[in-house]
Amino acid sequence: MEAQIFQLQYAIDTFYFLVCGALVMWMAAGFSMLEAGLVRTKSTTEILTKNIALFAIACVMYLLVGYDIMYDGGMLLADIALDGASSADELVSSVLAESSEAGFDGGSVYSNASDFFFQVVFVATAMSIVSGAVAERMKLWSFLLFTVVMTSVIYPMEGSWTWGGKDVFGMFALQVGDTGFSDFAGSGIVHMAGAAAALAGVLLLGARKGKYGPNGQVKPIPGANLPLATLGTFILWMGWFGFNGGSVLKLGDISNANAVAMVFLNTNAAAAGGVIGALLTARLLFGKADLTMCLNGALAGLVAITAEPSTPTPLLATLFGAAAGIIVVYSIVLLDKLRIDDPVGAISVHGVVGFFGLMIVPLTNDGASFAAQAFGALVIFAWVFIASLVTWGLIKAIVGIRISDEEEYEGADVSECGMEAYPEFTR
Amino acid sequence: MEAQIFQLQYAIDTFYFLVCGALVMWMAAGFSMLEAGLVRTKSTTEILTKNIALFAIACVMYLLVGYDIMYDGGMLLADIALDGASSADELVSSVLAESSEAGFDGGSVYSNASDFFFQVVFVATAMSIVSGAVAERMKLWSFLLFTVVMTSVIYPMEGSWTWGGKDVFGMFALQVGDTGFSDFAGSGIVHMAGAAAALAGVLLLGARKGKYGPNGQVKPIPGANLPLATLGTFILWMGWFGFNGGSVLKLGDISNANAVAMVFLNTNAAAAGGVIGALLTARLLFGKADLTMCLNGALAGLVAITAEPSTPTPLLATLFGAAAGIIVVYSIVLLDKLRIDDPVGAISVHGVVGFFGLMIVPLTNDGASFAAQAFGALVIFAWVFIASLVTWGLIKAIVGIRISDEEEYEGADVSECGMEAYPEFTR
Amino acid sequence: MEAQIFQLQYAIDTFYFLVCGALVMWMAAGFSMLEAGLVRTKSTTEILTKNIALFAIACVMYLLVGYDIMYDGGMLLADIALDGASSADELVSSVLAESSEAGFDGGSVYSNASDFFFQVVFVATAMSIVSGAVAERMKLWSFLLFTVVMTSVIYPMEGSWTWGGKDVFGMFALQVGDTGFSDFAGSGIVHMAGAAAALAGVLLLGARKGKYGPNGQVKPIPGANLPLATLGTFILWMGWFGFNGGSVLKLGDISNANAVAMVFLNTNAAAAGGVIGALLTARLLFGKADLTMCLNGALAGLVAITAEPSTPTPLLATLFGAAAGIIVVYSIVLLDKLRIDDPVGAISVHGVVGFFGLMIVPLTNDGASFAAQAFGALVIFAWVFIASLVTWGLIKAIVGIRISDEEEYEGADVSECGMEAYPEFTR
Amino acid sequence: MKLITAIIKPHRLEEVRDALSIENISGLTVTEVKGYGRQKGHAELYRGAEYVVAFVPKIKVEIVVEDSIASKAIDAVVSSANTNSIGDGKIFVSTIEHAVRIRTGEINDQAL
Amino acid sequence: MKLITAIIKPHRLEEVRDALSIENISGLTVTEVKGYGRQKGHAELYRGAEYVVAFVPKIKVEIVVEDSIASKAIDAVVSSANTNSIGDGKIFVSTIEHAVRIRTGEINDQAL
Amino acid sequence: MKLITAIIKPHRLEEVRDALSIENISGLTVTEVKGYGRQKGHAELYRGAEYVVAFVPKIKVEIVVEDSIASKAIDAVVSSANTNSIGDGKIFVSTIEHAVRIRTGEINDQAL
Ligand SMILES: Nc1ncnc2c1ncn2[C@@H]1O[C@H](COP(=O)(O)OP(=O)(O)O)[C@@H](O)[C@H]1O
Ligand SMILES: Nc1ncnc2c1ncn2[C@@H]1O[C@H](COP(=O)(O)OP(=O)(O)O)[C@@H](O)[C@H]1O
Ligand SMILES: Nc1ncnc2c1ncn2[C@@H]1O[C@H](COP(=O)(O)OP(=O)(O)O)[C@@H](O)[C@H]1O
Repeated sequence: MEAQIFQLQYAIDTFYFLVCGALVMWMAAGFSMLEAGLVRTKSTTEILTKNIALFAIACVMYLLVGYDIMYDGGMLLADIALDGASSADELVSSVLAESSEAGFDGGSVYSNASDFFFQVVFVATAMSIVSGAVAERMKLWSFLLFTVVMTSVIYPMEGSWTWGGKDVFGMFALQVGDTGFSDFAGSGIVHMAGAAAALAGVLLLGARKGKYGPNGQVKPIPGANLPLATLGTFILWMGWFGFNGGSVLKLGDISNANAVAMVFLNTNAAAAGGVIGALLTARLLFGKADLTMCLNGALAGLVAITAEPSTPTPLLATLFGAAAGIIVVYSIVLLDKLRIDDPVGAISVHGVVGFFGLMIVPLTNDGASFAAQAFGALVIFAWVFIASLVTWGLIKAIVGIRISDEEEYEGADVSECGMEAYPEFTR
Repeated sequence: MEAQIFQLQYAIDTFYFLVCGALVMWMAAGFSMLEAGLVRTKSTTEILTKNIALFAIACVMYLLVGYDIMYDGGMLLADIALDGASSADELVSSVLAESSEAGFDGGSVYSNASDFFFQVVFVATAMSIVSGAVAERMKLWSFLLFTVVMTSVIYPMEGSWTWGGKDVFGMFALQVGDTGFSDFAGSGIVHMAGAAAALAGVLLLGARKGKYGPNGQVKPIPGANLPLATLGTFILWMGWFGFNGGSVLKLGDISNANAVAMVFLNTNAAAAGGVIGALLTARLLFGKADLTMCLNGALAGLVAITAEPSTPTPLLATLFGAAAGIIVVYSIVLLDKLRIDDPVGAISVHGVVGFFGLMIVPLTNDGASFAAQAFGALVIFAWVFIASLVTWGLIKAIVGIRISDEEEYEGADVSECGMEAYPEFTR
Repeated sequence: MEAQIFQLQYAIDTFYFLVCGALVMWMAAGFSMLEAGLVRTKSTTEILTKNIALFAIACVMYLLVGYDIMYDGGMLLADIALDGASSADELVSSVLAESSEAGFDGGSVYSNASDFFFQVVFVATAMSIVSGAVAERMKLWSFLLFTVVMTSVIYPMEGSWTWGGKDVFGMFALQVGDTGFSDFAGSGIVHMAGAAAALAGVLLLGARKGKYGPNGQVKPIPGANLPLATLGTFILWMGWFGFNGGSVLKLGDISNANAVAMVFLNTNAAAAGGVIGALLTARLLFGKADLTMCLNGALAGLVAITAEPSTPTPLLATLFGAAAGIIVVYSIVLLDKLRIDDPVGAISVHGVVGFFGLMIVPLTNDGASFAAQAFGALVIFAWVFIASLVTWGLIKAIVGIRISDEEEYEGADVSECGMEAYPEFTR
Repeated sequence: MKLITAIIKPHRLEEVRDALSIENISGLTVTEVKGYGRQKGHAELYRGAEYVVAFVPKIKVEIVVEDSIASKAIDAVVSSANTNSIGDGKIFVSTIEHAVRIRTGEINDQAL
Repeated sequence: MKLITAIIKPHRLEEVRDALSIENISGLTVTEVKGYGRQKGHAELYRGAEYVVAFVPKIKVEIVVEDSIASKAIDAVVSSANTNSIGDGKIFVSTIEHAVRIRTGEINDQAL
Repeated sequence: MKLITAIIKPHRLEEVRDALSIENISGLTVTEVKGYGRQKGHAELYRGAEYVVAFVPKIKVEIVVEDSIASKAIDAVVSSANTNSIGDGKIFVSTIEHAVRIRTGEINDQAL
């Protein structure tokens, strides 16, 4: 009978992972729509191609080597079907043994395949952040080359130091417990990391033609399709329940089920706070209700709560989200002043607010310290930024990363994909 | 061992609530897309802004006061993390005590946080109904002001009388059991309520410029983007499984699991019936296969079954849906004749059909009587309509609710948001 | 206590079916968006109408007769609410008896209503495949007439021979076990079947005006809205987790939960492989990164793995997907050379690759043989193709299946629906 | 024949068409254009960066008429398009030397 | 030089372009327009309310040619755009006094 | 008065407008058009089938000016639209006999 209870717990926890993983996979659609809505018509096909291709590459590279680097999950996942057991029966008995040892209230015991499925979609999320920032001017194939490196090495390395529990280059530890560093679902490990890679790319790439005037004016380039951008945001909002909710890692007892519920609640509250923070800030600064800022605000709220969605009260989660919504508006304006051209605001939303998310963890989680959070952020940022800079630099030197001016005027859709997104509408 | 079974049951039921809640949250995207597709291009950014902002406001206001008014859930939700217990262990033991008392087959025991999460998205649904009906001519900030009142007071009050189990102004009871009134998932409490608030707004606001000719002609204003409207409908259809399915309130035993399955099945059947009913009715009346009517028909089927999705046979659910699909077409045509300008058909879909949904409950549910259903509908409608009329009226008197004629010609996007939805396409 | 464990198992398995079913229902939105994005603007409203109407018709016809033909589920589903029991209590005891007999690790015991819900959305999937292939030139009402026949008879018949376990016209058996034929989630039974019906329709219908030049040139007709097509693909990708994942049929013990997880993982891997296979093939053949081929590649990967997503290793699943992605590109080009005009590539994606999917099953599943797979494919194809040809032929003879040339120039939206999809944009 | 080209505000199109109908002029061709003139576009902020939406949406109406009714047509357009506000638009008149109706080959006044 | 303005049915554009090519005329400019004339738009019902889609989609083709080949060009358009049905469109001819090729500064016939 | 019609590359519009402003010409009307000429569209493959995107996106700028400043205006357009590459476009000049400002009824040079 006890065995059957463990079997049910295993089934529930596995299913919970799969549902959450499917929601995170769905975020790929969200990033695609958000980015397709915020670029110009003439770069839309290309950004869509980048998004679906990067997702595919992330899945394959993480399967081939990334998961092994990060979690020692086995190259090529050859043994994952039976979690390494030699037969289906042996799998059941080894799982039951593991469950007995962990105890009903202990660590989560669930299918390795569901674990990989949940982890792999996180890699794709980190990479999706990059595509938005370098949109409309980067060569498609150079971007895909970077994707291969990012998803097979750069991200798995820093993931191995934090969630993977390995020492940073064998030198020191960064994981929770030992070190006071805590990043529940990845404000830093996923989002700020993605933004760091994006920043490196943008610095080497330069701004879109016509984005900044000769005398320092910022010339806006309005996104071509705001319904798509809004849809993308809602998709991400929904997918984030899986992103954060699944990061509790266990559902199958009262404490954990309640924690998962709190995470859903706080995730939603922070997003709501982010919308309101950004809406009001934009109203005060610009005099209008700026939809694109509302969208970025929602995402900022989500990114901010991601580092710790389980301990804040819902009210605090709302306020954290609101603060993130305010920060993101200022950050976007500031980056434009610095001539860092980020068509979708990814560096502000995921980078600046990702860092903010890490720094507020100690406010509600005693296990984390400000110093450790700042240090952890620094390590992650430094690694991803430098490794990305080197990678982008090599790609730039060998095949180039930027399309020609003529191609940029005509639009990346024609030069990179040979296909317009809306061929029938006049531009 | 028994405790572990209760723990699993708690986990399952909590997860079920969270999944259903996430699906209902997803309905916010559905309303946004539906409305963005059915208004004109020049009001698209504004309707999107309204939709995301109203969702955020609903989440915050319901957290601050609404949930407390409706269910005594505690102002600000300060204690929700541990369901009021002083420690995590105490939470477990108090939950187990509660489960023991309820018994395995008894009332559902699940995380309060998941309950709030599920409830809060219902408020947003009610409010989303309003935004469509007042589209293209209402001031954005006036609308958001109304949103604050609706989501913190008007909806929670009537919710407290029905699902909350409180007496109507301390005078009489409306909840199921005592009174013969039954509204399973909210045909009346959510949908008709939203439509009542919308109707009050529309009456004070008037029709869009150019919608009705001087001699009483109805001039159609075609929706600008039917793929978006269709997408929105499919999203709502999917989200509705959470809306109705979650309203069974428990999954974790055979009877309830079977009831949840019946609800999914009937919800789907009613939507299908609604499409066919509206498709054929529009074909007979207008001679063409009117897509927008199919969409409204699907939603009408869903609204109609919402008051009682568990007791009808699937065939009956299909027929109820079909009837709703027929009704909605006639209702939309009639409202236009009455010069009640509702760009997306929200008052017909949610109001007229919401009422229809309430009135068919007694056909399959012995616990409900026609008289009680009619009386309940009246109470809800009267309260929401009058309270809304007063609120809209005050807002109108103080800051105005309608944009100027010039702004309306140019489009609310420019005047309210300073941003076009598709800036590159010529209009 | 044991009873309670069975109750929980029943609840979990039922919920798992419902969640998977909702994901498959969601695929209807995916097909709609994919097809709406790949046709021309002037046929968009019509394709949307077809999609929502076919889904509704499939739900109703399968409820009325299809489920009974396929699984002896009872005409009209009259008794499904209590699974045939006379009272709620009797339902519980009969379920418990069934569970006892099956044993904890035995066959799945779950709500019949959830079974119907899961099955019905498969019918709609098969039918959705048809609508894309005959787009832009078929009469709407003729299509809907065919939908009635397909969903009430043609599909349920072949479904009854395979998953339903009945003999083919009482002559011989095709189901797994006896025969070496295996089709886990329906590469053949659903996808190739849909494609066979589509092919029959396309042959009787002919190509769109202007698609093929007098000297055999193929003139491309670019899809009007690639963001929609991409969104549709992502929706299908997500929905496919339900399609394949639910086809394990049981979640509630370790072996099955692990199998479900493997199915999710392999489904995702195959889709990723499909994208990469198609991306590179199109790059080599056409010199550009062809987004529409990436989309078809993802779907091809998904179709290919559907016949057996549980036994391959993840690496193999990726490779199967990649092969499917390569095949689909060649198939699309070839069909165009043969002047088989399929606007969305449905016959290649679902038909050619569906067959491929069946044929690779024996590589990883010992229970299947190449001969049996080929024979099964032949039986399914022959039945669906011939029955469809007869049905389309009759409809053609009686009411016609093709709109007039003039209507086609103007677009099916105006002639069939009287409504443009984007009325404000100039074409 | 004369070609009367009128640049008008988009929401006056229906009035202009009706005014022309009254004068029995029922052939015209309409183009969506953007205009730049005294009526300045508004300044907007997109994500905090200011820009001027320089061009204002307008409708161009082209009407070819016999010489004799040109002035009636011009008057009809002026009175129906006028809203007394900046940006109401302009009318430009030029000569058409030759006209053909494609379907029949009829020419000049017969072709209109 | 002459400016030949043809208002044609959208699906005849390819034929017209090909017919002009045969006459060695390979410069032209195309605009999407809506036309109003004898060919009436169809009446539609949107959600039960009737309205007339008054304007029919047309394509405007503008071709500037040397005087000497104007009539050949007109004939080419007439024969290629003709479908013998109402709404086939019109051709209007007017005079261009001066032409410049921006890239080279060449003028008049050299500029075409 | 003269009507100066310039067919230019879309991304030169801002420069052309600025150049005209310097000459104090601030009224103009812009249309999105597609051009066919020496600058050939590119060949594309859509799902493996080759086709030529024959028409290149262009912007048509129409400027009505007093006779006296026509040549200044032409020069301004030529110099600002020129990128020295094929497809830079053309300028066509014709005569406008009459002009009206709808709002005030002012005519001819006063109307511009
Ligand atoms: N010189 C011109 N040449 C061509 N079009 C012009 C000229 N001046 C104005 N227009 C067109 O007429 C429209 C209205 O002109 P504007 O100067 O704004 O106001 P008004 O018509 O009241 O004088 C402009 O938007 C532009 O499209
Ligand atoms: N007087 C006119 N001035 C300008 N355009 C006209 C005129 N008459 C017709 N047109 C254009 O020519 C098109 C075709 O004309 P119509 O009268 O419908 O048919 P037909 O060409 O067979 O005479 C119209 O849609 C309109 O765009
Ligand atoms: N004969 C013509 N009549 C009308 N428009 C023309 C003519 N020739 C060219 N154009 C327009 O001018 C544009 C540029 O011409 P093109 O021959 O491509 O290059 P260039 O301007 O360098 O000579 C074309 O795209 C077309 O819009």
